[in-house]
Amino acid sequence: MVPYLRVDDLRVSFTGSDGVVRAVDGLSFAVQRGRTLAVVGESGSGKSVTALAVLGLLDARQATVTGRITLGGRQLVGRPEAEVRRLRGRDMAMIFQDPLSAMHPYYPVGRQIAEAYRVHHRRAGRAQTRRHVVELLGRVGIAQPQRCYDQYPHEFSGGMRQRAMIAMALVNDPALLIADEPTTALDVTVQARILDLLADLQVEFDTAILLVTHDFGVVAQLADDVLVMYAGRAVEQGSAEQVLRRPQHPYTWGLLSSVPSWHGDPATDLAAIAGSPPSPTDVPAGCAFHPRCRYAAETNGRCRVERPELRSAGVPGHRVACHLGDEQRARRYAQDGAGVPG
Amino acid sequence: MDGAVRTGAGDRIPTGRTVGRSPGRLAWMRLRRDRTALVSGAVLGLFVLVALAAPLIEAAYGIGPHDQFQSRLDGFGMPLGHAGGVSGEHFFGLEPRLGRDIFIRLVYGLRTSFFVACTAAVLSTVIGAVLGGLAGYLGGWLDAVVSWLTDLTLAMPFLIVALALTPTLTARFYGQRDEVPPVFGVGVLIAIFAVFGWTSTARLVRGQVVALREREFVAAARASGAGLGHLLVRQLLPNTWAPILVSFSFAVPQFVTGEAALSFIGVGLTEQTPSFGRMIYQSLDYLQTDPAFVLFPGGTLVALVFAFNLFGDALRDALDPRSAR
Amino acid sequence: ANTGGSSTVDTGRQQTGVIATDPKDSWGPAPEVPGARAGGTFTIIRETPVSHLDPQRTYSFAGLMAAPLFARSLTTWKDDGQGNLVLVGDLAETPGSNVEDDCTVWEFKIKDGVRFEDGRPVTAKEIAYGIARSFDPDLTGGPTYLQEWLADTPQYDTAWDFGANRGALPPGLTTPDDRTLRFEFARPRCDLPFAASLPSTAPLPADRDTGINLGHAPFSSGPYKVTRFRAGVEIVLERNEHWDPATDPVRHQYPDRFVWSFGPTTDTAANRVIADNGADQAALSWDYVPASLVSRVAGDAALRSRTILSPTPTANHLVINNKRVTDLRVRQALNYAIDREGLVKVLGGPHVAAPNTTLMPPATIGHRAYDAYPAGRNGDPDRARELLGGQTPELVLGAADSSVEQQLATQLKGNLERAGFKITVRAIPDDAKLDEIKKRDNPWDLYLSSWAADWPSGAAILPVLYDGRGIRAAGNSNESYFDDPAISAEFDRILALPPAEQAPQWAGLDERIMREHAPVVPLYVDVAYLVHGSKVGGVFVSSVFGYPCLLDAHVKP
Amino acid sequence: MLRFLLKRALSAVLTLLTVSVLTFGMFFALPRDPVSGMCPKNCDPQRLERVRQELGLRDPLVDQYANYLKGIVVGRDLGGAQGGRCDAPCLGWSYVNNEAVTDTLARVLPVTLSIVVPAAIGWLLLGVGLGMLSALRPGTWWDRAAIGFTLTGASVPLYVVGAVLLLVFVYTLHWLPVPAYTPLTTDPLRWAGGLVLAWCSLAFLYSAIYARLFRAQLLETLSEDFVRTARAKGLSNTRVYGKHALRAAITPVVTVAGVDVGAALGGTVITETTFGLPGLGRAAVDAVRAGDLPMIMATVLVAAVFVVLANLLVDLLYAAIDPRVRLG
Amino acid sequence: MTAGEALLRVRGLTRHFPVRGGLLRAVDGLDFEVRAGETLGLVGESGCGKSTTARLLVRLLEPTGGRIEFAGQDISRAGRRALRPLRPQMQIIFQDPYASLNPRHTAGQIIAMPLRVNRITPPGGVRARVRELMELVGLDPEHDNRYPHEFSGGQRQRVGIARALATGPRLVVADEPVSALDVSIQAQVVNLLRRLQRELGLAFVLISHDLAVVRHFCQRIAVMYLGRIVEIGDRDDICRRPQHPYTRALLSAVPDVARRDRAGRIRLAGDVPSPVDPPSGCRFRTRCPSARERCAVQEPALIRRDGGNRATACHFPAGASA
Ligand SMILES: Nc1ncnc2c1ncn2[C@@H]1O[C@H](COP(=O)(O)OP(=O)(O)OP(=O)(O)O)[C@@H](O)[C@H]1O
Ligand SMILES: Nc1ncnc2c1ncn2[C@@H]1O[C@H](COP(=O)(O)OP(=O)(O)OP(=O)(O)O)[C@@H](O)[C@H]1O
Ligand SMILES: [Mg+2]
Ligand SMILES: [Mg+2]
Repeated sequence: MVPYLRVDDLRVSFTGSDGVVRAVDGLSFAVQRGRTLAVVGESGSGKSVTALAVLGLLDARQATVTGRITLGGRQLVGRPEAEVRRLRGRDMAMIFQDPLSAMHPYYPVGRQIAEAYRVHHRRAGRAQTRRHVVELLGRVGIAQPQRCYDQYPHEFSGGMRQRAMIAMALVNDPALLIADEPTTALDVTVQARILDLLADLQVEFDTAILLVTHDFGVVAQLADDVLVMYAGRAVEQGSAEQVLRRPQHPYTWGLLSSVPSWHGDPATDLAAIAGSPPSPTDVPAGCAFHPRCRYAAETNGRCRVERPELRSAGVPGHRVACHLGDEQRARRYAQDGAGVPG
Repeated sequence: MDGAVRTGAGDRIPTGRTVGRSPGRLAWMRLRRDRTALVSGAVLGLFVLVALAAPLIEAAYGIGPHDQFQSRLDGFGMPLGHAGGVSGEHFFGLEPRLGRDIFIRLVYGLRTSFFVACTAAVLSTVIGAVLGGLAGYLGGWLDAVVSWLTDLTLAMPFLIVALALTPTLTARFYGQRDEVPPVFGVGVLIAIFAVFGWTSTARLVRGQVVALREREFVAAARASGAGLGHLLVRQLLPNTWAPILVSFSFAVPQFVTGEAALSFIGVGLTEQTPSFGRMIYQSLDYLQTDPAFVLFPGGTLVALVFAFNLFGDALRDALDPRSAR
Repeated sequence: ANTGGSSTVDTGRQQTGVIATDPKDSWGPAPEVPGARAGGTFTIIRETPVSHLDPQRTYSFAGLMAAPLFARSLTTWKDDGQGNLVLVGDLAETPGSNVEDDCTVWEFKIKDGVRFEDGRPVTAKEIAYGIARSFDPDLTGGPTYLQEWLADTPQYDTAWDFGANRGALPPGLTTPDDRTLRFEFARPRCDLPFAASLPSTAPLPADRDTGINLGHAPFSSGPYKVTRFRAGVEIVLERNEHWDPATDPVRHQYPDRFVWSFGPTTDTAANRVIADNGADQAALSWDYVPASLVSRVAGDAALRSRTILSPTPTANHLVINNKRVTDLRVRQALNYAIDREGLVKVLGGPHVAAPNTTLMPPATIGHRAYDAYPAGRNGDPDRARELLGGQTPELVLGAADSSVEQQLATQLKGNLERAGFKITVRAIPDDAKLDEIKKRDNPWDLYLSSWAADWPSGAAILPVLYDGRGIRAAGNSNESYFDDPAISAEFDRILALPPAEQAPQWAGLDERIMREHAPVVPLYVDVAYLVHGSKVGGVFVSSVFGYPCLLDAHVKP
Repeated sequence: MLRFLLKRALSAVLTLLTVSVLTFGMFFALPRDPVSGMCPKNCDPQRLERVRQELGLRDPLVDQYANYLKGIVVGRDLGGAQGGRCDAPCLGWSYVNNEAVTDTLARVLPVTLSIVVPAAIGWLLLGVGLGMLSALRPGTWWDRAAIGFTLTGASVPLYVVGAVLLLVFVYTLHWLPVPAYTPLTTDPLRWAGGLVLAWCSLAFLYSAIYARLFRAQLLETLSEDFVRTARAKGLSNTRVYGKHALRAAITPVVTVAGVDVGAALGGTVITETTFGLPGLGRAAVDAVRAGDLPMIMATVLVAAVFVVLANLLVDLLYAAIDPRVRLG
Repeated sequence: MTAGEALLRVRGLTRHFPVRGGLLRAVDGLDFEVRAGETLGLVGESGCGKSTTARLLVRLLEPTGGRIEFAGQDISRAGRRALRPLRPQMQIIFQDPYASLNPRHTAGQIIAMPLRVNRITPPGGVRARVRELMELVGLDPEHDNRYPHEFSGGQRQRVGIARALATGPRLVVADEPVSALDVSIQAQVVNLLRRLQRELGLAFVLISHDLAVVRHFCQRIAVMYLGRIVEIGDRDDICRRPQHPYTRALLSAVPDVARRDRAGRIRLAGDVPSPVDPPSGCRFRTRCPSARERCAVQEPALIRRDGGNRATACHFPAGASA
């Protein structure tokens, strides 16, 4: 099956006063309709930039985008802004992280959603649009949608806002939905409901979802496939099952074991990754993770000079960018990856 | 707990003793890299230097600000020669009628104007910062009072108060016969500017402090038992330097033109004190008959204010790199 | 480049003035103005509004020059703008008859055929009522000569209460019949014919007295009547059909209307008139050309035919406070120290001011030029220093805080310090200055002041300014606080002479005061320099007041 | 909403009262005497004193002030020398202009209004337009030109701008008539012709400030998340800028504009002086010069009323623009 | 003071904020204790009053009602002066590692601040103490003259922790100390806190919305809902055998890597009601799957049911032994 979204060798760099930031550095992935790809990684690893690059929302004056982004067969990079614009909202839509700041404070929520609808349905009448939006608001679980239509974002609770945000993204039944940390701002109980909603809607609309998050809990619940990013590059890629149960990259192990597990022993310390993520302007040479990697020493310095490419991790569909050999990794994982649920 | 525990995650940055770069130093470095800032700063420096060195310049130039050269005026009191009497002896020519040398008067005028504007800017900024800071931090009735005072100050017509106050104060302090030292007129001007100029700084600082007040480092200091003084001076003040500096840098040119504006309606300094404002005000009448007389003081004023504004902009950019002009 | 080749201006012409003896002089019609034609709108642009047109309250120059258009007075000046003045009867058939020849009783015969704007005749009653009305304390602002002379006290309004005596006449004023008006004074008042030329003798029927509101709608007896009064903006005067030229020795009725337009600054007004566009072609800028523009206007040959240059009777002095500066030699030194040429430059040149060394301005009847302390054109600091004999008098010069006066003060300070004085310039609020220096105990040694007489006679100048017997706590015209019994006695002597004989006597006394006492430093007289549109004709500068006279004004085709 | 209005109105009245008290006090401390202007020559001190008493200038200050306030609310009698009965709102009698102060105001206010209102429209449009132009193309030639313009505008004082405009357009090129005020109703063309320079110089100055302000504001808004959302919806640039960004960025401009217009309506002294237009500002200055207390009080109060009203209006507008500030 | 004795005792703690619509009951009658050396976790949804409680405990806020006893002393009404000697004994750590450090002060100045304002001179001097503290929290002491912007997020949080430890407090209130940090850093900081608690014997009140973190760190856990505690007890009781329906819902909603199915989850209907106008009776009843009539009428008290350490405020607690 042809993936709906295909990204090949995406590179995004910003030129700022402190030098060049390679926010995304050679990223490739694909998402099919009806499936969810989760992009995981720590803050600054390039997740949001990837999402924005797909939508073509990066400011051309600041960001340089190269590579190929193919959406439903159309290559987007380099395409005229006007054409990309027509795809936005209809073929691909986005749910933003912070719904309060992502909505215009001065316009009623309903009108903002209606506006998104009418860009792509020029002939839709006012009343019809309203009916459509109200119905959608109800569908995403907003009680009293008629009343909420005319309320302002600041009058909504966090959960309602995020739901309205989702409604705005879904108003044109997009084929691709990009969700950038859709639940980080929310409480656990609300988060759970939003995730359910997303899953249900995906089934209904056969949407391809690109889910950006740093929370493995969320990944576990929603994702079919997972892409782990570190410093602008993919370090591991595979199905959710593969990545979560048998992670191959030391960074993924670290991430997984850093999360305090519900089943872990509270008496033991968490297995934290030492050090902190690299500064975006000063990414280490070789494997970007090597200064924090416990096993970097085992490759005779190769990690320090050579950048590992993404390659198959033995299992089909599961790929990893690490210089450690398969057995080496297996051994280490058996030794130290104990904290990882499995 | 004598240093026994020292593990923790090893995210130490393996360097020797480093020198912290304070936000102030960073701003300074940014400023030094900014070409506009350098140029405008240099121009300002030159102006300041000229103002400070006025007596030296007078000695070198050989002409004082009160010397008259009426023999070089025609029957109408207009300067003879080209462009308002510009010559090797009189760089910028002569004033019509009284026949004083424009250049040296400009030099001294610069001195007066600078002094007035800078002192007034310092005062108004201090008043504004103190009132704004207190209102912002303490809130409540004090905030209400300060904001009402702001409204009141804005509602009081500045020019009219200035016009009314100057003679009253003169009579109060010097009776009717005593020599009124130029300092007095300067003082009154400064007072007027300070009393009317503080509102924008106060607003700015208040806004800043209100935002900072909610920041957790303030709460941390309070939780440690810090008093009002510590909070205002040690915690909040260092974080309001940027807006204070910027508003200061914009207040100075505003007062320079303000002094001129006051002269324009006849308040301000007396003929005795060479001042920019008075010169410009008097020169404007000669727009048709002696444009050079308008050009020199006017041009200098515009250059000065322009440099100040440029510098202020650069300063703001440096202090807040996020702001786009 | 400015090479300084400026024109020299002759402003020192001689004033000749007489009181008409031939009754025919007092009758009309006034001689036709050459080239004049009827029709058109004549505009006068002025910055400060004329706030009212009530003849009994009128005292401003603009008001005094506007009044003759709609208000006739007992007497008036026949003026050619060249210094030839004749005082003639206006409402009266003659400029008054000195019944007892001692100036205590005066009679005026009122002309037949003079009418108000509604056609009713003007009689002695209406004139008397007008004078009575000027006793009303609510009607502030006008001249007070007649009131004070009739009541024989400066507190005339307590002596005779107009409000309580409506319908009656003040003491000493009677109308023996409809055509006769009779003044009886306790003391000789030889200047009455002159005083009667002020508009306070304008007639008003009692039933037309609207009190303070008359100022916006005066009741006309002249060739024009006020048809529109928009306070502060505009005054429109249009022809009065009931005016009979045959009764009027000085007035004409050329333009269809006069429009006073207020608001534009002096600069704006001058520039508008110079630009000479549309309605401004028939416009006169009332105020003198501002000093900063003089060189441009005077330098423009094309404007020559549209400017009027004339000396005025306003004399400016550096007044010495004689109560403080008691040393005659110091006062004389002050006189020597002044650089009058520099001063004129500061003022804007000969089109603005003409140097003067006499107490009375040259425009006074019988004036004689002299210079008691000849110091050349630029002053004689050495002579002054010599007189001071090595001392350094420290004097305070009080100057209004207006721009011009501050500059003058700066100039004078320079002059005087050059001659060995130490001068402190103190600024006095502009509007308060006049009152302050009129206070007997004012704190300054020197101040600038000017005097414009209400009629060009020495009697209206010297006794008013230099008689020390009348010095009071405040409100003094004798601003030098000069007080010398011998001089005062001379005043009494000359004042009792018949008006026609006084002129040379005043001129002699002028010089004597200067030489013996030097109570002031005469500086300069104002020069009127006016500019008007290309269609303006017949305007000249009044020899009495120094402002444009409108009686011959007309709009050229 | 009503409570807010009441509270604001109360504070506004308090401000106005304080302004009037301060002005009153200040001008009585002046070494000036309004009465002396009433008899120019040979004035007798006793008569002056009588006039002062008649005018109430010898009453205790508090009584005079109370009387003044009473005049505003219900009118009062001023005596014969001051035109008799003076109906509410009575602001007294101007000794200098010889008319009721309200009449003077009625004359000078239209002038100031004629200067300020069109100028304000001009400076707002120009300022917002320029600011938008440069914010939408940051770093380009347009932007640099606009920044240069705004800096110049902020650096050249009004009296210099005015003088130069006069010299060029009136005295040298003769393209425009010498500035003068003609009522709009009399002749709209002459009205505009006589004021156009005043408008231009005011607009030049203020639009500089506004362009600066608006540019910064718009740039900040453009980096806001909701603008990105709008673009993600597929909206055209016109709509994104024209609707979403503009509305959010205009709010602070409204605040500043309100205060500026309010202050300007109180008298544009410098403009009026430069162009010789007889507006409120000049009337105020003249009144102070002449020590004409009733006129001073009136001009100060009128100016204060404008400022206070403008502040109030801005608050209301703010609430209208920003639903988050709906006042409770 | 022996372990087991309450270091902090809170009774009926209330804090109301006057807001436009009326009174906002941010904290509305809390009762709990923290013993010396013990850690209490406070969990609950956003807006339930956790931060307000934290600020009340260190008296950054004045309580509207109720009592706070610290080391046996009532501090709920104490003024600045009365609090002075106690301030060094209780400290607070904040969520936002950047906002909680003054950007114009160096790390050294920040850490020394509590010493300075309390005029404490530790043996060896302030500087030595600062270095010691920096080592303690795992910072390079050489970095004491760096500014906050020169540190990474985790390091900044360590500076904040070092500041809190400067005066040697007995109680540290930590308001979401790790929720702003990256996953990998979060673990480092949690480990650090655990170690400090262990080694210094501090009592902690840890506020978090992340139950997993709380479970990992705290011996006792209190669950808040709309300004009240709905359940409080030992960690294992709460995590394994939650009785209050809200606690149960909360636990079931915790996303867990190991649990991929969404089946056994309790879905709560609707949103948290406004604290300005809380529901009558049991505050949770509007969203409670097992609410009955009584819940709307009578407010359930926080009571111990099974004699253990756990108390629940519910009329119909699940699995409680009768
Ligand atoms: N407009 C920009 N200019 C310069 N650098 C940028 C810009 N936008 C993003 N970056 C940089 O690109 C890198 C990747 O940023 P991105 O927002 O994609 O991170 P992220 O993975 O989404 O992190 P988070 O979890 O914090 O959202 C960061 O280092 C960031 O500083
Ligand atoms: N100063 C204040 N004025 C008015 N209301 C306030 C104030 N501080 C807090 N509140 C309100 O009190 C309630 C509890 O706030 P609090 O910050 O304690 O919640 P929280 O549990 O810490 O939430 P979060 O998890 O979002 O930090 C909230 O509804 C909040 O809006
Ligand atoms: Mg992101
Ligand atoms: Mg909180």
